[in-house]
Amino acid sequence: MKENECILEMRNITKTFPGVKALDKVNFEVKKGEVHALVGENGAGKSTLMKVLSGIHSPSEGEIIYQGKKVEFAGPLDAKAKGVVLIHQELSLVDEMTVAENIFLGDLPRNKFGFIDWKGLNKRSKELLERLECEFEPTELVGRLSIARQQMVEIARGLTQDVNIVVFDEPTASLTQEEEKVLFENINRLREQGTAIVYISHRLNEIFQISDRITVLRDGEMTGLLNTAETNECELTSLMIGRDLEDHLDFEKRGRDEIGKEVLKVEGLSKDGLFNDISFSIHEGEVLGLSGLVGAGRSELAETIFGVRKADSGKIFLEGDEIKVGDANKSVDLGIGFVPENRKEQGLILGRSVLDNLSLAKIRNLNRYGFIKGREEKLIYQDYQDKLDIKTPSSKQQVKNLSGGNQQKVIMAKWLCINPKLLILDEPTVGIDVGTKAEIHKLIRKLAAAGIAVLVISSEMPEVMGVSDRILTMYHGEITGEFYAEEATEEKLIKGITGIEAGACKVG
Amino acid sequence: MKSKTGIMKVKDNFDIWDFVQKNSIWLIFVICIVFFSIMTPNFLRVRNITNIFLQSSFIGIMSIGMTYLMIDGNFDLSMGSIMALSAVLVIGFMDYGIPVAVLLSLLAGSAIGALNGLFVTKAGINAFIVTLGSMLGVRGLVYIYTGERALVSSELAFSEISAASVGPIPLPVLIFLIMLILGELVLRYTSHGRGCYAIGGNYEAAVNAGIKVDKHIIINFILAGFTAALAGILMASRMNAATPTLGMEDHMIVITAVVLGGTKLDGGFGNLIRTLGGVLVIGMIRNGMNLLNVHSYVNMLIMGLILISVVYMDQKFDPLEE
Amino acid sequence: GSSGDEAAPDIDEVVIGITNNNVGIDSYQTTHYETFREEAEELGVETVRLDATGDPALQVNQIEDLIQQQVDVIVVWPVSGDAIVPAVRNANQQGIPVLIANSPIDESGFELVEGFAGPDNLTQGKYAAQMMKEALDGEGKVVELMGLPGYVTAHQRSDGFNEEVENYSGIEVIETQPADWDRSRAQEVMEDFLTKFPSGQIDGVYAADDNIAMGAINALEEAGRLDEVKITSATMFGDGYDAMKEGKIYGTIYQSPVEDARKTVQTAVRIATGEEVEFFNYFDTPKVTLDNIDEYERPIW
Amino acid sequence: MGSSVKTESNLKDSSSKKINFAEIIKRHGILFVFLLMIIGISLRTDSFLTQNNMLLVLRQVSVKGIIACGMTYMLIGGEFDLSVGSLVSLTAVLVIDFHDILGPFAAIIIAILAGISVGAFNGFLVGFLKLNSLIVTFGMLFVIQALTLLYTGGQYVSVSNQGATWFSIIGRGFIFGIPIPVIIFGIILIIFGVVLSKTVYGRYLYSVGGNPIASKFSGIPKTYITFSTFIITGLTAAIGGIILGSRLMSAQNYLGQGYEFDIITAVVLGGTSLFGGSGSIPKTLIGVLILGFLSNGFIMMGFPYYVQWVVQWAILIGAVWMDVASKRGKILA
Ligand SMILES: Nc1ncnc2c1ncn2[C@@H]1O[C@H](COP(=O)(O)OP(=O)(O)OP(=O)(O)O)[C@@H](O)[C@H]1O
Ligand SMILES: Nc1ncnc2c1ncn2[C@@H]1O[C@H](COP(=O)(O)OP(=O)(O)OP(=O)(O)O)[C@@H](O)[C@H]1O
Ligand SMILES: [Mg+2]
Ligand SMILES: [Mg+2]
Repeated sequence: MKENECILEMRNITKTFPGVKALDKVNFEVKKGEVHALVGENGAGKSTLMKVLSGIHSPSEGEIIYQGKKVEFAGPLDAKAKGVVLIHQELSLVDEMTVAENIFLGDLPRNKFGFIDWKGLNKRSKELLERLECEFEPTELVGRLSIARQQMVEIARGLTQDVNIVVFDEPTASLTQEEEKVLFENINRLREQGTAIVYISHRLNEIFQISDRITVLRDGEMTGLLNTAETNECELTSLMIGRDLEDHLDFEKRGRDEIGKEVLKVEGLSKDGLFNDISFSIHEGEVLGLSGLVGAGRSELAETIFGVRKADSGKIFLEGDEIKVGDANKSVDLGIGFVPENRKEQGLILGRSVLDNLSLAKIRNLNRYGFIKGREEKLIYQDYQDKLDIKTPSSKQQVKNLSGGNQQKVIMAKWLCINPKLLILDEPTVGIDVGTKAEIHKLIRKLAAAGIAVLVISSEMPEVMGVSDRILTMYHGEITGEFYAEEATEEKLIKGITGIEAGACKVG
Repeated sequence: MKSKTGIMKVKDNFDIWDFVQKNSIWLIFVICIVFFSIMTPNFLRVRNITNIFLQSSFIGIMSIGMTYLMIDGNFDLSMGSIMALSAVLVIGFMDYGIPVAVLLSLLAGSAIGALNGLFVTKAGINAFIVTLGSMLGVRGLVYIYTGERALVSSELAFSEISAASVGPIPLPVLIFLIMLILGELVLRYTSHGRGCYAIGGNYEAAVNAGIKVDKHIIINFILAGFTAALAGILMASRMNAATPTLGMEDHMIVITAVVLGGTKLDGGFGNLIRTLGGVLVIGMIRNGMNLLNVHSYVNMLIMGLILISVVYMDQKFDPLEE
Repeated sequence: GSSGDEAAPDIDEVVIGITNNNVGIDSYQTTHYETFREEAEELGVETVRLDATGDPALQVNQIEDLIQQQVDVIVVWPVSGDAIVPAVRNANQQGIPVLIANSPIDESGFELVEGFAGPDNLTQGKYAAQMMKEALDGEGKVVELMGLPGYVTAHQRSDGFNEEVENYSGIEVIETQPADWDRSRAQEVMEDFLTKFPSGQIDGVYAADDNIAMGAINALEEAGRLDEVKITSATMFGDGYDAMKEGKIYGTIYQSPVEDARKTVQTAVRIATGEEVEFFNYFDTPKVTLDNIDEYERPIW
Repeated sequence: MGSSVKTESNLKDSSSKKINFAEIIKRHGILFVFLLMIIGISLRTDSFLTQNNMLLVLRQVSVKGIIACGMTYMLIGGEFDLSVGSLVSLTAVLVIDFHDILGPFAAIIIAILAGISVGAFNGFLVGFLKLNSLIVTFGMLFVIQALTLLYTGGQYVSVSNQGATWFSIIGRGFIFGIPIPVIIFGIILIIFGVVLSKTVYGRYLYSVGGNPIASKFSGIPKTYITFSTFIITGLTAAIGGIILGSRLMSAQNYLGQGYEFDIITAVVLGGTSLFGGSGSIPKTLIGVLILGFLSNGFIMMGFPYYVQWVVQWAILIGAVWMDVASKRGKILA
């Protein structure tokens, strides 16, 4: 195996969509046995570049050289057959089928009679799962696995055959730290076998931990090709966002004695199987962080507070008045906003326009006798498009055509424009680039400064610690700890979220 | 949104409700038998049971095609019309000999199925609209072809196909059961079968995994057309004639039977053994209500209510919790 | 009940099974259905009444079910006169006598059944044609509104009418459309006819029953062309009776579902108790025009 | 943005292409075929393109058109209602039967209440119990039909003294030469069109149909929106039943049977998606007119209605085929 041999070269790739130039003369190369990170802001064109590679999109200009030959893959399957595998962040699994079937879906091993070879199938899957250190059986139904485990199935599927290049598009967004570690081990193993890895992520610490080289994209252009060892976060971010990034997470926090009026109070909220006896409160102008591992039940708790889920028992008070649990419509009237975890499924009406989505919560107050006040709606739209810098060609653009980060901003805007008293943010920065992320963090603090009570759910420890005045840890459906910003350390939080000494620091 | 079992929920001890849900169709089956045999003494006679099987076999044959289709997340409203078309064709072409006539009408049924499949897959039009179009269109063809009249077969041998029996089992029943078993094997042990589950379970995942989704769906539409044609031919043989109004409501009865059997309306789950249960229950109810002399309006009311309760069950039933 | 080989049962042991065509599709069949029950109760015989809802295949099943129950006689109101032949043969083999009601069985089935009881639809169509000739003085263009395609009754009435019209050189059927026994459908079709054929081009309307005639009348009245057109129909309903009195319908046929059902039950009972019956048991379906309408009561159907 | 929208995977890619095909067919193909058809028919029959005939078709489609407005809401909201045909017969029977007992005004109120109640029941099953609307309303089709039959005993009901009531005006009257059913249809078109495009309710309807989950997560009372579409559709069915009853001055259970399929075909032909979240009232008007002119044209040409079924099928196939062929440069890629 020759060192430094370029297995893939993408030259001068340009890709235009109607109204958008997603990629502009991008050069990208990958060598055998390297982990090549691809970074950039939301909408920079990372996913698009990979889709061009695998043949989902054909490039408007440019060529792809793979193993020394000019190629154009017909699609991901063709690419996979020729050794280039793309692993999406989005799960693409059949819930009703077993893990083994899902891994070999589309290529189930058959015996000599043409029937499916169930034994062989399960055996091969088992081997694969063992290699990935997964602790579940090939015969389990995928629908019953946790999201993180499903993600592992997705990864296993990419590795059923010998591959030359594996592309991971934001693989860790829903993985636990433990699983992330296993994933990295696997990546390293692949690298040692000479496989090239393309690794897309917004988490810079991961990039530095795993990658050999980094290609940076900004607004569809390539702004840098770096050796990881020779660069640092500062340089990287300035290449990504085109300016220097100040250490933005260093906010002024409120202390124990500065808290304002109580906005939300939750008392003994329980839901069988999801969370148990949850009590806490949030105050005016306070950012409360809720930290926990995937599956801790934070999202369900948030959904219950907002009212899209019902609880078995417990009470919720808003500004001292008890509110009916399980009525989201009422919650919006009362001024509770909720940015859910899953943008596409829970946050957006993908087929409708940016304008429609942005004003969806507000229009209940934007009408006379039921008729929407079109001009005011438009004004609000412009206001928030401006404030949050939402990149869209027009207000009529279908929201599904925006990049992930801009979609997230639309959802934020949807809630900000109702002037909420309480804003719940569930993983507000998942899949969002550092620049936008910093903006969102600043925004959160600004909202708090304006007197809004903010509940932030995040799996990213620095994020929670960075923005919150106070942090709750959650483990297995129970609250295991409460820390003020000044006393919170990563160590303490980890104890809380992993259940070590659970109960020892439990709050009432 | 995916519903997932929570982490704290452990299911190890026997749960009656769980068991009931898992086996609902067979429980209904038993209840039906008990109810009708108490209500009418004739119900459990061997001849009546053969009768129920015979009557059910036509709906049953069609339900095989429909099960495949519904597992992959589609359905076919045109099956009743295809059945009528093949019935009139098989009689219309009787002069060329039975084998030719039978082959031809099987071909015609499959061709319409293929057409349905092509439009659902290649043009991306919803199965509801595509098969609604062909439901009416094919029925129109039948009227035009027959000049609105019934066609009668001159060939007595043809009517013996349906009348024949192997041992005590009438030929249509035998055909039904053999196809059912074969169909179930294919569902379980071939890539076509597993492909259907994958497509119905998660269409996008199936495409991403390189399953030739269109091919499988078209095959299933052809199968639906084929089974409808087969049922039509057997029906024509049974009546030694074919009327243009044949099978007007059959597509819905077939869908009801399949859903009653527990095949999920949105695909990804179900099998033919369950469908057999659904078919037999519908057959028993139709037969039993005849024996019970239920007023025809009430009969209609009961069928409507059954349909609604079937959907209620479908909604409550989550295969992942099995 | 008992099977056919045994000695004929007494009248109070008789069980009659009937499979109807499509109860509820029109008031004729509904009245028939009810009268059938009443008459049977009157005579003290038991009945099993099924309805094929217009589905020939279902009717075959129902005949099998009736054989199953070993009724003493099976009455079939055929959805299709052809499709029931094998099932009737089956009944025949099981020794259960079959009586055909209202619409005929295909000729190939004649030897398998005891007889037929009901109206003569072919003749009704002919009568309607004769009255049309009278109304138009032997000269004119006629549109025909048929019943539901695929049903024997609809076709027989149409056939009768057209066969008879063949004999009249002056009368021409210029258009035929199905109206499905449905008033609103008939009205729509008539409206379209009226635009297609401007004033003076339609002289007569033949409606397969009064239901259809009423739809046609609605359309004609609205177009202000009722005066130009003579209407004949093939079964009188209550509404049609009133319309005739107002001079809107020229001629129709008095066909009573009550009489039809009674005749059927009586014939069936005679068969069950072993009496010999004639093969055709037509009941009288006379012509009705304004001249003789007062001889009849207003139909309750 | 006209051309194809590519998203995360090749599959979404191809499915969105499909949606696009369908959209183009719906936008242009059908209209094109429609025009051809009108030209074809008018070449064959002189009376087709006359003002009288146009008015006639408008009146003939008005009942189905009114219900189609309700059905448009239904489909945009992502549900189906197959029970409208039966509901037409039920409400027609009620309005006629109560006409002689309580007078026309009360009878109309009763029919409307009946329509709304049945709609509410459907809405309860689908909105609150979350049952599959396609099958549930198909079941309801039988239930309502059976109830109508039990109510009438299968007999015709008629208004006894037709001359003595204003009731027939609704179905038969004219204002300025325009049939009143057409005027009612027009008013309903406008109201429904405006509500859909200009009000919060309309916006919510699109959201609920477009993404029910995200709607819930935006605090939109999805259940009630779904519930309301059934009530609205029930209401339009009742209005349809009343007009039909008034036109015929009599009613029977057979009335309106099979309307559901015609109406859904019309709405979809117009271009409203069966998947929810898109569609509009003007589109529905086009679809309704296509069906109305087809059916009128076929009678004009002297074909029985079932020939129209075949042609309708062929139009659907033809329009799609044309589009697929032109898109891919060859037939059946
Ligand atoms: N099918 C499409 N139609 C129109 N524009 C598109 C399409 N796909 C992507 N784009 C645009 O191309 C640009 C690049 O998007 P891409 O998804 O590649 O960004 P990304 O770098 O992966 O961002 P993120 O980190 O948010 O996922 C964005 O402006 C996006 O709006
Ligand atoms: N052990 C498990 N078995 C099945 N499903 C699980 C399990 N753990 C978590 N899930 C599912 O995974 C998803 C994420 O879990 P949940 O929302 O409770 O966690 P969270 O604390 O909000 O974490 P995050 O928001 O980071 O995903 C939920 O849909 C949950 O039902
Ligand atoms: Mg991306
Ligand atoms: Mg979560």
